[in-house]
Amino acid sequence: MRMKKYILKRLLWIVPLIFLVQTLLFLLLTVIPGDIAVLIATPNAPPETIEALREELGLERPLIVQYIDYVTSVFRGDLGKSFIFRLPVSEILVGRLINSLELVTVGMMIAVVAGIPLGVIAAIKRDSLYDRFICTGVLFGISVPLFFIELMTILIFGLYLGWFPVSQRGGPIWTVEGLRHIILPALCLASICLAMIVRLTRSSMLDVLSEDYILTARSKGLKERVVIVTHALKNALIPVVTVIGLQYGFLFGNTVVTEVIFDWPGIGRLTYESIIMRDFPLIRGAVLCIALVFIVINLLVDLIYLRLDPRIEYD
Amino acid sequence: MQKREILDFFTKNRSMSVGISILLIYLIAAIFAPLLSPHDPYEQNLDVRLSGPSREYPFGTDQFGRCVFSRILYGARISITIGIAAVLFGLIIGSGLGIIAGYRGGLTDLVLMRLMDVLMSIPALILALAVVAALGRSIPNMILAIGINALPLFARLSRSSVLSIRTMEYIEASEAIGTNSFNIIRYHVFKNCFSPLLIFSTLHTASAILMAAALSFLGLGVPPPTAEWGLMTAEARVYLRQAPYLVIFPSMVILVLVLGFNLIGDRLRDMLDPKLRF
Amino acid sequence: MDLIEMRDVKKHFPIYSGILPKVVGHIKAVDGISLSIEQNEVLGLIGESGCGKTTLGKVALRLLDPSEGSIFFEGIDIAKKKHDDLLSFKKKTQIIFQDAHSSLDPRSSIGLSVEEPLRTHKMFQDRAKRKERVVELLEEVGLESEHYDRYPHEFSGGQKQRICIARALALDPKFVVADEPVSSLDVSVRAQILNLLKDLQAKYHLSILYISHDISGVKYISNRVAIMYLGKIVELADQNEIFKNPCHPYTKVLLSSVPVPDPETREEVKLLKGEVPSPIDPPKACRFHPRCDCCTPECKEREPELRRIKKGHFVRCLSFKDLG
Amino acid sequence: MDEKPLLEVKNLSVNFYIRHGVVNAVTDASFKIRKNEILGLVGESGCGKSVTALSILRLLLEPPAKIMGGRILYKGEDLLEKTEKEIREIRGKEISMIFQNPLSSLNPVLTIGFQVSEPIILHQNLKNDEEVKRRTVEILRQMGIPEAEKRLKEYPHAFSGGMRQRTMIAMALSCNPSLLIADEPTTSLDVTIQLQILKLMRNLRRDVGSSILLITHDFGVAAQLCDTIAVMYAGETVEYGSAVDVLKDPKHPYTKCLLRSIPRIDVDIERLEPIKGSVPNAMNLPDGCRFHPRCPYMIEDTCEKIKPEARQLTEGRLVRCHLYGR
Repeated sequence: MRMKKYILKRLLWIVPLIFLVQTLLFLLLTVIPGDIAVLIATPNAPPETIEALREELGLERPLIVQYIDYVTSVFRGDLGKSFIFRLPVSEILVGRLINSLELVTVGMMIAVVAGIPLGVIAAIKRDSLYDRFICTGVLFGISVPLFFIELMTILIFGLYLGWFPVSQRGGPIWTVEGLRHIILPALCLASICLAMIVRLTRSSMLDVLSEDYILTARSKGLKERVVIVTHALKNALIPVVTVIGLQYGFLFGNTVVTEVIFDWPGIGRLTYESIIMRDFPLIRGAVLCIALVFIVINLLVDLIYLRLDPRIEYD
Repeated sequence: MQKREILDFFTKNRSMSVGISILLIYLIAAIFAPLLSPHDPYEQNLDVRLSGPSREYPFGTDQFGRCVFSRILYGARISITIGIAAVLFGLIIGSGLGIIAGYRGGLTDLVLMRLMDVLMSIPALILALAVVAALGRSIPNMILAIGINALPLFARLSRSSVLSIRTMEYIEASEAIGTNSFNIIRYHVFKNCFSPLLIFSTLHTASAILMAAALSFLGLGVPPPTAEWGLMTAEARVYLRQAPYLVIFPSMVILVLVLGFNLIGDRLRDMLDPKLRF
Repeated sequence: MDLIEMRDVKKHFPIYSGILPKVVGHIKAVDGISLSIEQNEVLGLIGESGCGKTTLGKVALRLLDPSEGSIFFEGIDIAKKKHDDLLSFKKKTQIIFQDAHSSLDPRSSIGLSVEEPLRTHKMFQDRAKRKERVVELLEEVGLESEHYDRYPHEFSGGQKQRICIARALALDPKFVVADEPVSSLDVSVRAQILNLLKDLQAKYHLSILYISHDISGVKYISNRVAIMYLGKIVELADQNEIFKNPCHPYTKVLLSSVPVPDPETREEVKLLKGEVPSPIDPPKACRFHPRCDCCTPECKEREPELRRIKKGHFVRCLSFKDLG
Repeated sequence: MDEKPLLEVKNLSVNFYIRHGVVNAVTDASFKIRKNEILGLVGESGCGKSVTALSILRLLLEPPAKIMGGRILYKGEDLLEKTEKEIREIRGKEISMIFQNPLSSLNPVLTIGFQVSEPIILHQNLKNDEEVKRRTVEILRQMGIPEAEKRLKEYPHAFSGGMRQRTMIAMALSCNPSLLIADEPTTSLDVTIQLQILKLMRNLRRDVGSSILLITHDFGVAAQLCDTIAVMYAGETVEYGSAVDVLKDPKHPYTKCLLRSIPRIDVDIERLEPIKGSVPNAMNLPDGCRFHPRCPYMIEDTCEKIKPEARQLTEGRLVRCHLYGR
């Protein structure tokens, strides 16, 4: 009962949150840049052209009217029309978003599947050679610029060895081509978030292993494997799950770099291109769309969190 | 501290000393760049385009024949400035808001933290891109774009430290004496928030530098021909096969600087506040 | 003369719930307590965890604002005063907490901690004089002047509690609330602190509200003892009276539950049935009735008053028949 | 009296190697427990009593801990020489343990039913889930948990302090162990609940015939429950004897002083006599007798230099003090 209320509360907060994000984006991408018509017109365009553009974009209306129009139309599912593509923004976004989700999710899965065991091993064998090795790896993982890893990956696996294609999406992920295309960008993306997950799993596991209930479990005569898997891991994963949610956002940000480098037709590259081309409706739409996805993912993570931790207070 | 003690400290904290040495080297490079660099970082010499490392050009030359080593030295100024300034921005404004929210509680807390939620609900790099898209490319705008992302993090951290400090009995003891809120914050809260904020600032400087590099790499940071590491890497991308060193040198330089901050931050955390987790 | 008198003091903590937070209930931590403490008197307050004794102590010092009732200190009601007007009250009252470790700011030196009250109340503006006073206080509680510049982590638990006591004494208070001051200390150190408190009380004619669940400790230090159960005082009497002649059924069970360090007096003691009910929704009428062996039908109907059964001995029980 | 002991700890010594140095947690602990006996191991915090208990089941984490010497004989076999697999067979089945803080000792994310049934599944050859469940409910009911069957699916946080400790005891007793080690089982509980738990343990000895090693800092609890008492100070057992002897006629100055320094409910005391100073730091223990800096009976030139050995005064009564030298 209380859990349902909590979920409802979380769902209800999404509406004002989206509204506030919209407001922020409106301020940032409509008010601050000033006269968008001047910005997107060719440098020496005659005043009449700019005037016509302004008319077409509805920029001559007072800001407050534009604001209300923007906010309400978004809730109707209308994100405006792209300057450049001359198409409704929402139409452009859908396919791109799916491509990005695919890339980010595969990356995240790699990071989780590899990261949690590595973190657990490091914690169990604390201060051993394994632990040192893993910790050093983590330190490099969080310090290396993503584009460096990616360029080196392209250089080695793509250009020198030629094992994998290094640009474009190769179709759906379940096809061989699709898999071959996604493997390098997803691995690169995973590597930066892997470090965070390993580090957190390790420290969280170390905390849990020093708890009294682990002692209780051992005192029952349970095998060490059972103690670790049944008693420790479930507790240790609670903070890790929260961080996975936040890391999703981190990956969604960094996927811009990945998509640009690997020429991946996702929403990150779209955002980047729309910024370069000053396609403000498209920028607004893409950023809002990414924010929405991130909000939803965080909500899902919170729900998983509820399942994991029976102690949770739903306030 | 005595000389002996300082020496002792550094021999016992190897990772910390490595980190500090890295920072010192970068600082020296940044401050004395004009003295240390063998060439003018912006001087083009098309005769020696894309030539590998040599005695004359320690890190080789780029597509315009500019000395990569000199450009890297000058680049240190930009990266360090952006990293530190962005974190200071987040630290001062963010932790200020966090302390107010945590100490006042109630509606103030609710409103401030919900606003921070809004900033948090856009992935960091995307928000930075949006800010740059709105304001245009320049160093101050980059600082702002990266600093805004740090705001909610610092606000949350300082708020939670304040909340945990507030429950401590020494705050209650101080209230029992009749000390007013202002003095309690000044004497007790600040002092005890300090170490988590210091640790987090150091670690976050590392991410700020990485983010600045990513922005520049995307061509949305500083405008060319500025000698900036991310931008240099981006420009070298086309020559990846011919001249991989053009990518490797500036990237490695970023890696080592970020590593330095992370080493210091990690060690600080172990020493001051082993329970903290970022 | 009464130094502090609480009249029908209540402290209810609201519980919020719902999407737009609204109050759905109250934790009735302190639910109508009248208690007075004379000058130069130690009143022991005994109760099990969750009975509201700590809340009462904090309300008495206005560290928490009472929901209802009045608190007279030296004849003036301070229950409704604004916080800014409480400075002179706070100067005369002090608190000592259970956990000396967390009641000292880890980043302030001992000197700085002990002098905080002096600074707050702008006494001894002269630095040297102020330090002199702090050193005097440290010596009073059995520490040395060289401890002035040290930090809390360099001290043992007992020493930290001494520092807290020094800080509490800095302003020459009249009334001190001691909330479990020895519970977190080693057994062999407890007696030191108990004796110190006893000596200082006698020397400065302090009034102390001594809150504890350690019944033997309360017996040792108090002049009068109050027993608290679920937000209410159930029995109040002089120290020797209450231990010799406990009248409330709860008091009887509570006092007999204390294990005596004498292996030859092992009696089969009556166990208390059930668990402590929730202070959110306490039992109607007598709060103890669901667990009481002497429960009569009347006990489930009518709320007993705290009535006087002999001079200075008060009991809140309907089934108790005054024989004397 | 000469019956073969169930458990005998002989000159146990345990160190912890931490970053700042070496902690001598236990240096010389010796005591024995006979069948059906309750032994109280009494001492202040940091005296090494919990470490001793953990060493018996080999539950100390090595490193940082290291057992430096001594023997722990259980039914005549040295537990310290057993393999990991052999000791696991003993844990929970032959010897089980309950801890001080019943909340942190129960796993917050696993149900009560799961946690209690774990040792049953592990150590008892029950045929099916049905039987395991029956046994789980039965043991919980025996420990006085109302509506045990309904509560199997609940999580520890829904239980009150007393109920949690009952659950812990149920878990420890589910396989009818020969020895129960109870590490401060009532310290975090209120007196009325403490009484219930003590009674539970007394019944356990009566009904099941288990021996109990009760670790406590409270002489009251020890007096009410124990047959024999071993007093520990700074890693050493300083006095050992029957409860009546030790509490009525303490021999070691530490026991004497400690008994004089505790307020009592049954006796009116005008003034307590505290022990001076504080418990020594286990990283920097005094030479000679460890109690000498605080001892009112200190013998010059002897106590601060020579470490006293445990001497037998009468049958089953040992004291480690120079005052009782030959």
